[in-house]
Amino acid sequence: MLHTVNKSPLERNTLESCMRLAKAGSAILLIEDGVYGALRGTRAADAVAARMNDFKFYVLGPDVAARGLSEAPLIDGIEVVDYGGFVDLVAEHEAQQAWL
Amino acid sequence: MLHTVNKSPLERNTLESCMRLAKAGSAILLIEDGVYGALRGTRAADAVAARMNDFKFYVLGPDVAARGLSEAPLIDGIEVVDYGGFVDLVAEHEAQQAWL
Amino acid sequence: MKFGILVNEGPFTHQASDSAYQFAKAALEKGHEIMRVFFYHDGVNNANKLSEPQADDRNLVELWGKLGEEHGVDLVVCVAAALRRGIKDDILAPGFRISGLGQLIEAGIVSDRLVVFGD
Amino acid sequence: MKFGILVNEGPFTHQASDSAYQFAKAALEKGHEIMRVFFYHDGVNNANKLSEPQADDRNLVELWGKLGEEHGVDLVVCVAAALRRGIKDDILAPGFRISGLGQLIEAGIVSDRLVVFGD
Amino acid sequence: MMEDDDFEPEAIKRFMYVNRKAPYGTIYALESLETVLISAAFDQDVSVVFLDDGVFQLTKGQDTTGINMKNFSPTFRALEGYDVEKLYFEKESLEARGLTADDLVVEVEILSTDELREIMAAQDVVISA
Amino acid sequence: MMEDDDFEPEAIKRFMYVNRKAPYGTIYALESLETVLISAAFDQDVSVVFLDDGVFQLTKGQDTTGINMKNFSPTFRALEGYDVEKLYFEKESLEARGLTADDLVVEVEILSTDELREIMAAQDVVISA
Repeated sequence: MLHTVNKSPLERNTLESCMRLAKAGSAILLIEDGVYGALRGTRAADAVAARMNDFKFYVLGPDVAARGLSEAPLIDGIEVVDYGGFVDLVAEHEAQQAWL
Repeated sequence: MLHTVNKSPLERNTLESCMRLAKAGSAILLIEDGVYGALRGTRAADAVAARMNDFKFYVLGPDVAARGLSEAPLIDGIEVVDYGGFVDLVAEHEAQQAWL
Repeated sequence: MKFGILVNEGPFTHQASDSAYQFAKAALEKGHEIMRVFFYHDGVNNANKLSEPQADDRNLVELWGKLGEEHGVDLVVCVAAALRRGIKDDILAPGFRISGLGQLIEAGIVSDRLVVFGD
Repeated sequence: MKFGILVNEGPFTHQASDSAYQFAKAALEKGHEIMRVFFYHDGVNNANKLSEPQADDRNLVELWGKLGEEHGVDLVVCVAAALRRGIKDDILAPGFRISGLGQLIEAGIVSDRLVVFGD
Repeated sequence: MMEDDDFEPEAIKRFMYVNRKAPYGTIYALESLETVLISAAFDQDVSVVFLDDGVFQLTKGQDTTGINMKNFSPTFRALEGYDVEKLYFEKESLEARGLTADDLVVEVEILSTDELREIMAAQDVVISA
Repeated sequence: MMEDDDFEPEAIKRFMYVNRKAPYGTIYALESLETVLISAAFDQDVSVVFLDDGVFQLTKGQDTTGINMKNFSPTFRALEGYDVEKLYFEKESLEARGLTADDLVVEVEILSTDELREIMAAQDVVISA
């Protein structure tokens, strides 16, 4: 399953719920305001870093760049993809679940 | 100042931010999905109960009833008002701040 | 007392417009004046006269329009927000007018209280 | 691969429609098929042809319509959600059609993947 | 509704509707329910999940007269008649909100997070709002 | 714009714009900024507050070409020319997001929660989105 999360973990419980209910081995792609969840050094970062062995995390590069975070340090192991990479992730997984 | 909060504290940080930044003596009115913050027994209830001496809490009755909570136990000291009471609260305070 | 109201969301999707309407009605019943309701962001969609809710649902576009006409409430739709979202004179419901953001600031200045409803 | 897309939000207010559009474009560039984009909830506002963004802003209504025409993408607006919000044939942008929720279920059945964008 | 040439009625898919939002504050709960009702006509394997604030959608005693909106909670009781029988609630979400099965308008299956996780992972189409 | 009979230009009010939302994910940041620009013409006492995810609105280096949206962050630098000089950031919100003053496109006043609380309590009109 590919999970997409588009909400800031500093504002809502969306990413937290996704990580609670996603099965180990799932991919989690952070898009839109969800990309703040990929930042190192925020109050939400530890919760993500703690699950790096359970999930493969991706973050959408164009959304990172839009928010001025292209040079901000991301949590180790999070892979940056573009929209083409987003398409590939959907194709590679059997289904997508959007956490809104 | 009258603060209005319309978000569930179980989903977002809105009520938490309101309580962090509202001055002691302020009134806080919970409306729409914010009324879940008035419930006793939820994971968010302790944070509200802990501030009962700092703020005067109100909750909008029609929103409570719509959500099936008319007979649910509310946190002690929270006063239920109707839309007319909402109007009175706005009139009694020098300004309203909506926490969205 | 003289109230101004700001509505940030369209009808149906968020409760903001309903809450604002119920507040306005209650304020008028208590003898207060609503000098203006300003519709901003998706709030401009409250003025779409093509809106046709199911028969057993409330029709917020009509409710606002009637409130405006019966109580002389100035219903102002923000022109910039409306253009973006395709709310133009062609589909503007009776009782509403399109104008600039200055009308919101003015409402803040002139009214005794500006009350904000949004998401 | 054959994709279906669900868009739950209108243009501008939330990024959902932008993200869905960028996704659709990238998928087509990679040789995939978009069999349908279904617009639900406030997503129906993406089909309002009166939308007129500022000159230096993107026009999502036009972008979707072009994508539909150039790539044969079926752009379907949910009739129930659209009636509520006042999106009718009078203001329906070229390339879109209004139909029932069954078209969403069918997209889920027929496509290899249904991808959801919302708020 | 099924004009597409590629449509194969024999391909039954697992459709899951995920409800994470409270009712009335936003329209998602109501419009999502409309989708579930329509989907019943398509003979797919349909389940509906309530978690986080979505569990509030089925509280007993909803009375919307004061907010002038339509009370749609009775419709959940009609789902069984549409052969939509798999309603799953997450236990943790209920407990975090001080709710129990007795507070809900219909009998639902209350699952642990672990149980729900397995079911969610096995879906073909996940529709959330 | 000031046709109302009751309009008294001498009554200066304290207007505060409160930004708690991140940019681009929703339009509130952009449209709220448009309001601030208009308000400058009315000679009121205007201040703009950024807290919670609102602090992300002013990060340096925003490049929106990849999402095809308008980068409005440079407009914050123009606010001074409109005599909108009171931009307040909450220190706690910045720190929770790993940001410092160096990460922002304009010089702003960074206040403790206690300081900001006093300023917010003294406003006549609070506009939030």
